[in-house]
Amino acid sequence: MSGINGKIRLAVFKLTSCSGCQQQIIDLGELLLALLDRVEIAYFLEASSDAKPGPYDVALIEGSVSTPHEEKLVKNIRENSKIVVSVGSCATYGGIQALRNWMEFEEVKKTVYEKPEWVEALEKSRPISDFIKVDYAISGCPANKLQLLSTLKQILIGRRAYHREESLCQECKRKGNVCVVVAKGEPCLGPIIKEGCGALCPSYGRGCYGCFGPTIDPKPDALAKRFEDLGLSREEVASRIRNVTSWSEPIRRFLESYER
Amino acid sequence: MQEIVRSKLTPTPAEIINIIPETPDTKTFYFKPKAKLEKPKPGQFTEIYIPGVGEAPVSVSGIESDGVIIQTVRSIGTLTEYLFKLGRGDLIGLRGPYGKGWPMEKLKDKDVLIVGGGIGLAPLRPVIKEVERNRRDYGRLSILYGARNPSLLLYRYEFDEYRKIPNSELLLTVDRADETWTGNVGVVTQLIPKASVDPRNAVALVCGPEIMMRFTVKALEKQGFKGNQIYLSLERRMKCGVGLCGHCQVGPYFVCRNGPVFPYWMIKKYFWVDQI
Amino acid sequence: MSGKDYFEIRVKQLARVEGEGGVWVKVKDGKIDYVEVNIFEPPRFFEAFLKGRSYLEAPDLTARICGICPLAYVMASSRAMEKILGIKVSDAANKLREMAFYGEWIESHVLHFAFLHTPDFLGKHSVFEIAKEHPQFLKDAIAARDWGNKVIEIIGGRPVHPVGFRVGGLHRIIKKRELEQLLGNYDEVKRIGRRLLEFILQLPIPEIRYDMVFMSLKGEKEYPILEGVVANNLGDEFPEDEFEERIIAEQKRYSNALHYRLRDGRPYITGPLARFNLNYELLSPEVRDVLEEFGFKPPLRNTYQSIIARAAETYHAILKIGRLIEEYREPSRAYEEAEVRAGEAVAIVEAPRGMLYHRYRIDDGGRILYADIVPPTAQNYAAMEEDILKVGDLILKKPREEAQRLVETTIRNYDPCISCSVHMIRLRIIEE
Amino acid sequence: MFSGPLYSGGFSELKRLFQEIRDRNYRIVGPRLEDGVVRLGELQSFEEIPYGVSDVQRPGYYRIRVDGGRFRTPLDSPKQLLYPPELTIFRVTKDWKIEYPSYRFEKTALFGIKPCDLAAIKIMDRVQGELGDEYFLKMRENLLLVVENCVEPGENCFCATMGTGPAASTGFDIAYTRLDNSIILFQPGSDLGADILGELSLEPATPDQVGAFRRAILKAAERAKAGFRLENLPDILELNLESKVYREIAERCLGCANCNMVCPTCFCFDIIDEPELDGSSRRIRIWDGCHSYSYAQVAGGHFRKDLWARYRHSILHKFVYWLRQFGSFGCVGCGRCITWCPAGIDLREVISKIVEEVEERCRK
Repeated sequence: MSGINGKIRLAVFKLTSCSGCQQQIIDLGELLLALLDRVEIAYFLEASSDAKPGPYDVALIEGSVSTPHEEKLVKNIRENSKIVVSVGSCATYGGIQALRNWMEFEEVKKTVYEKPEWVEALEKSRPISDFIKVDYAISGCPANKLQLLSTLKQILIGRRAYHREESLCQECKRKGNVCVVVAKGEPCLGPIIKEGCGALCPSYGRGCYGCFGPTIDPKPDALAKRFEDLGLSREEVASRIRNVTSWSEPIRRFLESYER
Repeated sequence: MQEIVRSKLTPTPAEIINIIPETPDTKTFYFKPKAKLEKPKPGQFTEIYIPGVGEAPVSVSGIESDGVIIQTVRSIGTLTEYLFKLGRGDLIGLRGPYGKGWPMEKLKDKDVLIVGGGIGLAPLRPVIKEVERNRRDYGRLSILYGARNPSLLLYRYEFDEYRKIPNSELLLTVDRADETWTGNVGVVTQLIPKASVDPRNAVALVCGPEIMMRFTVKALEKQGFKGNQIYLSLERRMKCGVGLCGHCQVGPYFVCRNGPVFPYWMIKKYFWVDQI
Repeated sequence: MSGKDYFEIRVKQLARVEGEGGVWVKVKDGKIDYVEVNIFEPPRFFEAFLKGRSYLEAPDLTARICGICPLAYVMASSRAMEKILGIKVSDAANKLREMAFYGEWIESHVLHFAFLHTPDFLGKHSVFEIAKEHPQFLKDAIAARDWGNKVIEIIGGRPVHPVGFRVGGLHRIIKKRELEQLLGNYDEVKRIGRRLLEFILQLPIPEIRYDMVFMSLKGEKEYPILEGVVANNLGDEFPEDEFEERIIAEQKRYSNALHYRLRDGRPYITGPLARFNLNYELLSPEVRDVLEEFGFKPPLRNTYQSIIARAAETYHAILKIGRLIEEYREPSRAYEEAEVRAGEAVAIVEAPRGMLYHRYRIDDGGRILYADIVPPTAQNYAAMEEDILKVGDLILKKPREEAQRLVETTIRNYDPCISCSVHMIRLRIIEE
Repeated sequence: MFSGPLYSGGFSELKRLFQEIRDRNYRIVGPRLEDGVVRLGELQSFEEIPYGVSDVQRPGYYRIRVDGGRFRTPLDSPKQLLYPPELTIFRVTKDWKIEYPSYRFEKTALFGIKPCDLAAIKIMDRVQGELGDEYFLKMRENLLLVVENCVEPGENCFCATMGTGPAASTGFDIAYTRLDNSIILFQPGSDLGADILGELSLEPATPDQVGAFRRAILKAAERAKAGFRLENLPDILELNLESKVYREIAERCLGCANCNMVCPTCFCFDIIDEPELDGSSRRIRIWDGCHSYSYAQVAGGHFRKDLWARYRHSILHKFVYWLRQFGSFGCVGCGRCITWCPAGIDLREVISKIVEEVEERCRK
């Protein structure tokens, strides 16, 4: 609580990402104004050009580490911040851009750029926890704004932040959705993906594609078998599971063994 | 018709009136409830609540006549970590007391063997106090207490008092000694053969980590203790405290409602089963 | 500074753009000689990892290019795939897409003009500072964004990376009564749209006039959003499929985003200003009334006035959504399907900040073989650089701090959606 | 299985029954076709009940057919209504004032629920007891229960094994049985039920109809059986706590807890404390289940870290512990956990295998 009037000094940083998670903060709307009574936004380039130097009480980091510059930056943020929160599936798992991690990097560069040698990027897009200690991780693509706010509220009162990380199925059932696997034969990653988004995809009649990342104890092998039973080829199964949070540890481990 | 639904899971505010540091991660709190709570019995627990933070079941380690409840807490989870930041005068919430405590009526005229491991001594402390208070009602009192290292022993400031209780003994041990330690080294079960109680006419009250309790039961049986002479206080995730939320089940029992203290014979069937 | 070949101001950050970038200005003989808009948003290689994925995944995956205007990506990729497969989307689905897309315009435009750009004109760091003098402005801005977001949320599940859309239409049928929730406070929302526009029209906006090339989609009967022909103020009009023939792309060493120009090397502007100028007559009459009340006449000939185009389009979007809800009839099917076949197609939609171009080739199994995506911001780089050259005199005459602000404001005229292409902006003025 | 007098009528009488209940100012909740499934929802008219729609329910599989057939257990159980998935318990202000939420409790008729779901409500009554959840108890006070007996159980039904169906014997206000498309037999189960039925001035069922009713129910009972018997089942399961079947099933189980969620008797909940910006905070109760990873987790420990142990607990709770806790099995044989398991795990098979294992061992 080192900020003005005993407020928490908050900094928001962006690494490799789409800005969608920062957008969630602005999307809080009225709640953001209420939050500002308790929080001093010391650094948030998207919202204010008044960028104050650290140290910060809380740093929210959106985006994955995918350049040498970001590697330095995130270490610097860690040194300057009491609490570091990785916000969203890029920061927490490496993000959608980690789909390139599964490919030959030189090929990847050549596909997009005429002069790949000019492109400065790390071979892999990685979660920030690969580089620094992260105090809390909020996943989601994008992070859910209410979950993000809830984390801030928990930090504000000084408690350890917590969210349930049980299967999306539970949230889906609480919401009263019809299971798309059972009623439509539609592959859905819900059983291995954690709750938090509001079970959106099944609410729209489609299978979850996993943007919130794996539950604490996921069973991707069992799910893959089920997908095969539904008629998907192994290639299709792998492709379904290799999505926004493919670089999360459990999914990565699964895919590595499944495709061997 | 619009109706207000009053939950039974409502805490009573209580003021922290004293805090005693015990070990690096353990403190003893004195709570004075703003409204009268039922008087806890030894071995019962309360749910300690902090708004916006959560709740945790904590056993009662002392009961005072003026309604003050003494509880020893280890900082290990969200709630307890937060509780450690509070000071005198701060308010918390209490629900309870809940559960079945130690079988005090069954201890009458019996030797009492207390076996505690680490923070497990906390729920046993009211038994010691009770035996001390009504000394003639009970037989020999033997307190066996162990911790991982000397700095983790609770209530060290009271040990002399325990030793002064007539017809009693206090045997201590630590897994790892330091330079200050001159006593026993080893696990608490090693003390069991040394306890000078008569297994034919004794009741053993055990509380500690699950693994320690397993070894203790084995050691006690070796001394001739029967299933109805051993009482264990179990730990589970007692979220509601009243047998509604389901989390604390061990076999057919709700630890919060049917326990936390169980006679060994009652839970024997499940006690040795992995992850039951 | 004599005795040195150049002097340099390093402006570490240009804030209130959605990301980071830098501007590098080289001065020779007291005149700006060379400008680089320097982007250091890390490359994300979408076009590479799209290869091999199912055509059905293109909307969800490409949405992730930008958290500010994901729907633009959803729309462009869906439409390209539909063209390949010959799918005709139902009228209802089209209406829902438009509603949601307009919702995104509101969300994005208000974010930009209220949160990011207005502070420039009022000499403030952030909208929160403005709110002290103009509390209603911030309130209105928040309410308008909330409403825009709500539109997307109802139709697509969430405003950022919505899940409700798919190739061929939507994943589920949206009930009319779900949409009607949006009309609960509609009169107030309309008033808010109008108030925001009026507020923007009263900002002190610099008067600088010069010639520019505007390019945008042009609508036939409606203001363009989902489709149209490509047009510019030079009188050219061509179908979206010809875009690549008309435009050249170059990779710059200093930037991860490709730069685009007309074939003759001239930069062009895409975005609200271009749309506004090329489609003025198609704006809702209510919007034109307000503009004309304040004495504005098309075309807007000043990139600083792009903020007006944004506010006008916001009000237009609010009006349009209301009309679309009224016209909406629930379809019998949520989406149309067609047999998968190999093919290639192009689609251009109007993202909030300009033309968004997608081109895909898929094989007969529906796997993506090739993807090319040209976001609007990349198209605007050359124009941004040109713009700074044009206001060069102003920049050089001002004290350094003000000069920086002016450069920043100039860049922000384009609402560079940095995530799709760029990052924080650093100003370096190098004097030789 | 059979009790009480039977009265005869048809669809028009059933409709009049619906109307009569409505006229008595009940909100009516019953099966309706929505989101491509039959589920419980508020009914505005009798016609909303999808008589003539049938469902195919198999392990991990559910489809609707409009073929003049019959539907079985709807997706939702009465739990959805009586024990909502998410409920605010209270709000506590900064200065420790506790504010309780208020809810609307209307007279509600559950129209056309199945005997298994009736049994589930009765089990929940015992689970909640007087200690129980206040919301549940208040909802329960206002409930009118109209049961539709099953003459065509589905593939996943095993109410006959669990002794909860295919016909309800007690605990309802009114039961009806669709013998075929023209004959419906009505049965009062309470004074209120008799009073309501009285308004329809029905004729007593003919001996032929009663005979047909008994035959239909007995035939249905033959179909609604699991591959195991309840006799000694708790003992058998307890004899085989270390069964390898649990570990085998855990290879297929996803740990998603869908089975917990759809179970009409699963009552476990988690509590969430949400701090608010104004210094107040909320306590919220949400459904939880023993398949949840965090279910048996405590600060600094975990009592059922492995999925097989969580799966075992769910079986033992329903078929062993429940009996000792509440005096009945915790399973009513509705088959929802089988239908809605995304992995298609069939509880009946699991139990049968464990039983077999023990029998095998006994033979040796």
